[in-house]
Amino acid sequence: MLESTQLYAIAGIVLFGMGLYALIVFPHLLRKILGMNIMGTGVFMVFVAIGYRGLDELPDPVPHALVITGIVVAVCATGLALALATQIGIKTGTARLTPDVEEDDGS
Amino acid sequence: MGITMTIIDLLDLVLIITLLVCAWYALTTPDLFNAVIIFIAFGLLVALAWVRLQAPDVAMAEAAVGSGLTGALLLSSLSAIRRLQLKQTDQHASPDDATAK
Amino acid sequence: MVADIAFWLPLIILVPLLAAIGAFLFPRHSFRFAFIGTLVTAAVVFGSTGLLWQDKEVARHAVGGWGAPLGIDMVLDGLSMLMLLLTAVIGLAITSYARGYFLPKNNSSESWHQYNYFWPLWLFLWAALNALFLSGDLFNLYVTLELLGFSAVALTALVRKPAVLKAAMRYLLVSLSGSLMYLLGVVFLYAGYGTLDIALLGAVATNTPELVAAAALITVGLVMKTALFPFHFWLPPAHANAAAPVSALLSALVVKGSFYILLRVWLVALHPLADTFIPQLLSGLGMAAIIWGSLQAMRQTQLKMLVAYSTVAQLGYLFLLIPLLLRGRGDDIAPLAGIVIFLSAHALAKAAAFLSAGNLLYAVGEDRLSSLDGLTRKMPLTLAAFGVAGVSLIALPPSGGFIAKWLMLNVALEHGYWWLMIVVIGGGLMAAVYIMRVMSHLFLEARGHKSDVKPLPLCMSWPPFGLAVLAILLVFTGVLVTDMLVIGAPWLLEVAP
Amino acid sequence: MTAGRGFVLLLIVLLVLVLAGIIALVTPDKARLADLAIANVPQSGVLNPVTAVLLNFRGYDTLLEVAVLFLAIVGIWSMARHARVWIKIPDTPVLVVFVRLLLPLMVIAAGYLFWLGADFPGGAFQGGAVLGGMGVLWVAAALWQPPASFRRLLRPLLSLGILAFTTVALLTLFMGYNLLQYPPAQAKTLIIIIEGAAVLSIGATLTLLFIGGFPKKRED
Repeated sequence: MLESTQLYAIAGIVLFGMGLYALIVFPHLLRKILGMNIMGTGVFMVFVAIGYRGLDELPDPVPHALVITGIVVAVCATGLALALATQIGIKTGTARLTPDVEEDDGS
Repeated sequence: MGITMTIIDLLDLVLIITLLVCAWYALTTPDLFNAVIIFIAFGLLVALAWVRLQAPDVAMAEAAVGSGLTGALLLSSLSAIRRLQLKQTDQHASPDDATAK
Repeated sequence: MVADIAFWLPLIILVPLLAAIGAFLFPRHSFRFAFIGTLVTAAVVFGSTGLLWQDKEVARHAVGGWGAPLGIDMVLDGLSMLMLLLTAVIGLAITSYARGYFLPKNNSSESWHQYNYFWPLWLFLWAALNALFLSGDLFNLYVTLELLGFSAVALTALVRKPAVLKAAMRYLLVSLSGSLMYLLGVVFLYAGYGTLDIALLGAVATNTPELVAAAALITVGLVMKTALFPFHFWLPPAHANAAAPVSALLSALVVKGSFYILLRVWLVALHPLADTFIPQLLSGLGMAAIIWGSLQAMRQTQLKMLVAYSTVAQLGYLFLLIPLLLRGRGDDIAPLAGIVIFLSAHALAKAAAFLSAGNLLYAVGEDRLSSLDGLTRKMPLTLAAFGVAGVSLIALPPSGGFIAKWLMLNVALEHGYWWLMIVVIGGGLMAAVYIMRVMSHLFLEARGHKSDVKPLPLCMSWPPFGLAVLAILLVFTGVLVTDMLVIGAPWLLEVAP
Repeated sequence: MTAGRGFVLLLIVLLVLVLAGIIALVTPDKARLADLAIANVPQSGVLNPVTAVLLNFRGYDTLLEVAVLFLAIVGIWSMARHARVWIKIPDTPVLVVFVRLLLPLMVIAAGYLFWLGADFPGGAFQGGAVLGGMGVLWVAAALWQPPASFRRLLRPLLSLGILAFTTVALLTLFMGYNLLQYPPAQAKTLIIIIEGAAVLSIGATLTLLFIGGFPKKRED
C-alpha cells in the first residue's frame, strides 16, 4: 500500500517527466519555459515528500529550506529566460526556437 | 483512526490527480494565455500540496513566487510577444502558438 | 589568522563577488572594479596555492561553524586548487584582453552598454567558478551551477544578433534542464543517505537502486552541461557566436566547471558504481566526441566555428580515462594527472585560440577562413599565438597536450585499453588537419587589399600569446601536478560521520 | 518529427517509471538531517527551523541565492535595454481604489511575514515576495511612473541584500570566526539585519524581473 509521502514523490517524478517532455518537444519558448517550471516543481515535490513522515513526526526542515532556495532560483531562471525570449521576439518576430542547426531531440 | 487515514489519503489522491491534470493542460492547451492561467492555478494547487506535506514555509513561497510572480512574469512576456507579433504581421500570421501542439 | 589557509577560502569567492557588485553599482567605474578585483582574486588564489603547497594537506572551512552534514563545508584539495589556479591565470588574460576588445571605439550607447555589463557578468562568472571548485556540498553545487549558467548565458547574449540570442536561449534551456536533472539526482541521494556532503556520502554510499538512479540523473545532467557528444548540439553556435573573450571563457572554463563536479562526484559519492557500465559508456561517448567533433571541425569554413567544434572533440578526451581513473582511485594518481593536465592544456590553448581568432576578427572584420589569407606579416604575434596553441591542441611535443596524451596512453596501455591509442592518435591527426587548414590560409601570400588591417592594442595581442606559451610550458609540470593532486587523495573524509 | 516525438515520449515514460519505482521503494525510515537540525535550532538564534536552516546552518547557500537574484537583474538588464511592454490593467476606478487599499496592507503583510519568520512560518523570501507582488500590482496598474531620480536608487536598492549579507560574512570572518558563524548572543540580530535588507532587495528584484528590463521608457 502506497503511503501519501510515496504518492507525492511519484507525482513529483511524473511532473518532472511532463516538464521535460514539453521542454524538448514544443517549439514555442514560453511553452518550454512553462515546462522548465513544471520540471522544477516536480523535483521540489520529490524533495519535500521524502522529508515528510506522517502527521505524528516533525517534517524535515532541510528540504523545506532548500526548496525555498530552489523556488527563488527558478523564478530568476524564468525571468532571465523570458527576457531572452522577448529579445528573440523583437529581433526575429517569433518566439520559437526553430531548428536552424540540427534537430535537437537527441536527449 | 483507520477511517480518517483513508479519507486523508483520498484527499491526497484527488489533489495529486488534479495537479497532474492541470500540469498536462498547462503544457498542451493550444492557447498560451489559457496555458499560463492554468499554470497559475497549478501553482496554487502545489501550494496546497505543500500544506498537506506540513511545509507551510514552502507553501507561502510557492503561492507568492512560484505561482503568483511567475504567472505575472509569464503574462507580461506573453502580452509583449503577442504585441510584437501583431506589429509585424508578416509571414508569422498566427499571434499565439496554436501550432505548438 | 592570515597564515591559516582556511581563512583564505571564503575570500577566493567573496573578492570577485564584491568586485562584481561594485562594477554593477558604479557603471562608470566598472573597469576599475574589474581590474582591482582581478588582481586581488588572482593574488588570493596564488597565495592560497603557496599555503596549500606548504601545508600539503586538505583545507576545510566549515561555513557557519556547523560543519557537514548540518552545515556546508568548503574544501580545498589539490584538485580544486589546480582548477582555481587555472581559472586565475586565464582570468588575468581575459581581463586584459577584454579591456581592449570591449572598450568602445566610438560613443555609441550600444558599445558602452556592452562594455559596462561585461565586467560585472565576468566577475560573477569567476566568483561562481571559484565557489563551484571549493564547494563540498551537493546542493550548494547546484546553486553555483545556476550562478555559472546564468552569467555564462548573459555573457553570450551580449552580442545582440538573432543567431546569437537563439544560441544563448538554447544554451540556457540545456543548462537549466541539466541543472534540474542534477538536482533530482541529489534528491535521490538525500532520500537514500540523508546527507548532502560529498565526502560523507562517499563514506556511506553503497550500490543501491537509489544510488544508480542518482548517478544516472547527475551524470546526464552534468554531461549535458559539459556538452559531451551527443549533447554537444548547443555548444558550437553559442561558443562560436559569442564575443571572443566570452568564447574563450566558455570553452576554456565554463564547460570544465560541470566536468569538475562530475569528476568529484564520481570519485567519491558514486564510487561504488565504478564497475558498472556508466563509466564505460562515458568513455565510449568520449571516443565518439573526438571523432565526430574532429570531423565537423575539418568541415568548417569559419574560424570560430572550427575552434568551437575542436572544443567538442577535445572534451571527449576528458572522458576517455574515467573507468580507469575510478578503478585506481587514490592509489594510482596517473589517470587523474593525465586528465587534469589535458584539461589545463586545453583550457590554455583553447582560450589562446579563441582570443587569437578574436584578434583576427577584430583586425579583418570577418572570420571566414578564406579572408585570413596572408595575415602573418600583419599580425605576427597573434599568428604565433594561434600556431603555438595549435601545437598543444594537436599535442605535438613539447606541449601540455603532448604530455597529457602521453600520460593517458601510458595508463591505457598498462590496463590493456589499446583501442584508446587508436582514438588518441587519430584525434591528434585530425586536429593536425584542421589546425593546418587555418595555418595554411594565414601563411598564404596575400592576394592584395589587406592594407586595412586595424592595429591591435598591446593588451589584446599579448594575452593569447602568453596563454599559448603556458600551454607549452605545461610539459614541464607533470611532476608538480601529480604532487599537487596527491593532496587530498583519495578524497574520502577522515572524520567519522 | 512525430516519430522523433514518439521516441522522446517513450524514453521519458521509461525514465519516469524507473525513477518512480525506485523512489517508492526507498524505505521512508532512512537517515535524514531532521533530528540534527531540530536539535540545533535553540543555538541558531531563531525558533523556526526552516529559517534556522536558511539563515544559519546553510546560510552560505542563501548568500549565493541572493547573489543569483542580483545576477538575474544584471543579466536581464544586459539583454534588454528597455523595459518590455508590460500588461496594463484597464484602470477602472474600482481597480484604482482596490489597489490603493491593497498596497499598504501588502507592505504591512510583508513586514509581518519577515518579522514572524524568525519564529513561525514565513521569512525574508516570503516577505520579499509579497513586497514584490505589491510592486507588480503597482506597476501593472500604472499607478506609478518611476521618476528619473528614483531610477538612480534602483542599483543600491538591488544590491542592499547581497551587500548586507557579504558584509556580515566578512565581519564574522575578520572577527576570527568562520564565515557566517554568528556568536550565539548576536545570532538573532545578525539574522534580522540580513533578512531586513534581503526583504527590500528581494521585493525590488522581483518587481524588476516583472518589468523585464531597465525601466527607462515604454516602447510605445
